[in-house]
Amino acid sequence: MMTITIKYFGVIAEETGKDEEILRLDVQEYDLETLKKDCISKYKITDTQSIQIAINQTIGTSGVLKSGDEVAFLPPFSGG
Amino acid sequence: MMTITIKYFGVIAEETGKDEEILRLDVQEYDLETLKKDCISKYKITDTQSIQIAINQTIGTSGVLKSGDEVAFLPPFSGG
Amino acid sequence: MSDKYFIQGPISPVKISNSIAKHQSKTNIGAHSIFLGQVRADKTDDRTVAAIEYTAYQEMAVKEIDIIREEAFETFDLTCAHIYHSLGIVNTGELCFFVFTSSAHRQAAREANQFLVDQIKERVPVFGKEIFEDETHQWKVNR
Amino acid sequence: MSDKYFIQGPISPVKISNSIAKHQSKTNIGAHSIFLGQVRADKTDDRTVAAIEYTAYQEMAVKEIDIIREEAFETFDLTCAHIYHSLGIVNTGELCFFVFTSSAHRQAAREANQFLVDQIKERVPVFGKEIFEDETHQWKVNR
Repeated sequence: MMTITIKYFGVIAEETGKDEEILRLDVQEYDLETLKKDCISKYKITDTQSIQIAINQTIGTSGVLKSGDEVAFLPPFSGG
Repeated sequence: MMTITIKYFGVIAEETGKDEEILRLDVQEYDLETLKKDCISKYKITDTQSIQIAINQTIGTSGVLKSGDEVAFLPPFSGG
Repeated sequence: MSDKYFIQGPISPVKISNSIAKHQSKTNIGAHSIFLGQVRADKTDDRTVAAIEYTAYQEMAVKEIDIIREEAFETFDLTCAHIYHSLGIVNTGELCFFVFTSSAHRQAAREANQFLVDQIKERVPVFGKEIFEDETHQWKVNR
Repeated sequence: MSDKYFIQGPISPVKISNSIAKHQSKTNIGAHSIFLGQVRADKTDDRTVAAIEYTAYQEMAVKEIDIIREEAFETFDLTCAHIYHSLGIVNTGELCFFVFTSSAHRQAAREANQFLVDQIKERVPVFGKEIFEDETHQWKVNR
């Protein structure tokens, strides 16, 4: 049993209709690419090119997720 | 009869002991170089290399002075 | 601690003068550089921006600003660096971003300020929603 | 009018926040850049600076700042530019120089601010007398 917290921000949160969800998965392995594909198709996220994904608040990590990980879907930053 | 106002600033005013003086000269012609030489020797101004002289609030003009001119002796600027 | 760089709503001019006043006891400082971001009433087609609503991935944003701030102290001869960004609604004409750097000399204060502003805009997960006067909106993109 | 850029004594933080607040109705502004000069307690041999006393050739200084300000507006896409310099005694830790530029975008505000600060330091006849704690003094030289 694997628990993954997913956070959505900005235009992506608007498209998913939620800021956060917790996935409870009865799988042995779940990698980031699969999670990303699943979410994009489930929520029909439009701007897939510009999405950055952070695992546990760090961008650019990839590979196999472990239970307890926090995954964030981030649209382009526009602070300042 | 020629009237020239001379203003002194910063370390130069300290050396001359005055901020301003008015020269009344009974001469036909008085040029800036002569005025400068006269003041430097009269007041024993030490740092002659770094002096800038403004005529009527403009630096870099030279030549013959006319009655009513305002001449300023300026040490290095140190605002800010 | 996740709100150490974030303020709810606009940044008030009084907060800025208070920050400046706090540095008057630091007599090794010769120069302060301040950057302020203000919300513009930009027009898109016939709609005019009335406000920006800011959200952030705060836990990550705070970590990233911490790192950027450390990089600034390593790179520039800084005495102080303070950073504040608004969350929530900031109306046009109000301030949303305040970066304040201090050093013995002006070049370090200036360059560090530019570094912080540019890096924060690029690397920190903050999201601006431009709300138009007609209550429609669009998501801001930094250029 | 010869005192339009000059203030007797230190520049107060409240003057700065008042200046900032005045710009909140200008909704074409997106970025403010502020430079503040603060008097440092520099040491020379065993003497420590307690204050700087500023004097200026005011008629010329005002003309020259007018010219520098015009050059800035010609060169950069500026909305506003405000300049204040202290005259008389400014104690260590107090502010003596305030340059405030505003633009739609940060680069113009920043570059114009740097231009104004650097040109004013170089071209405007202001003279600082560093007064030490023991009441001796020396004339400041900009580096």
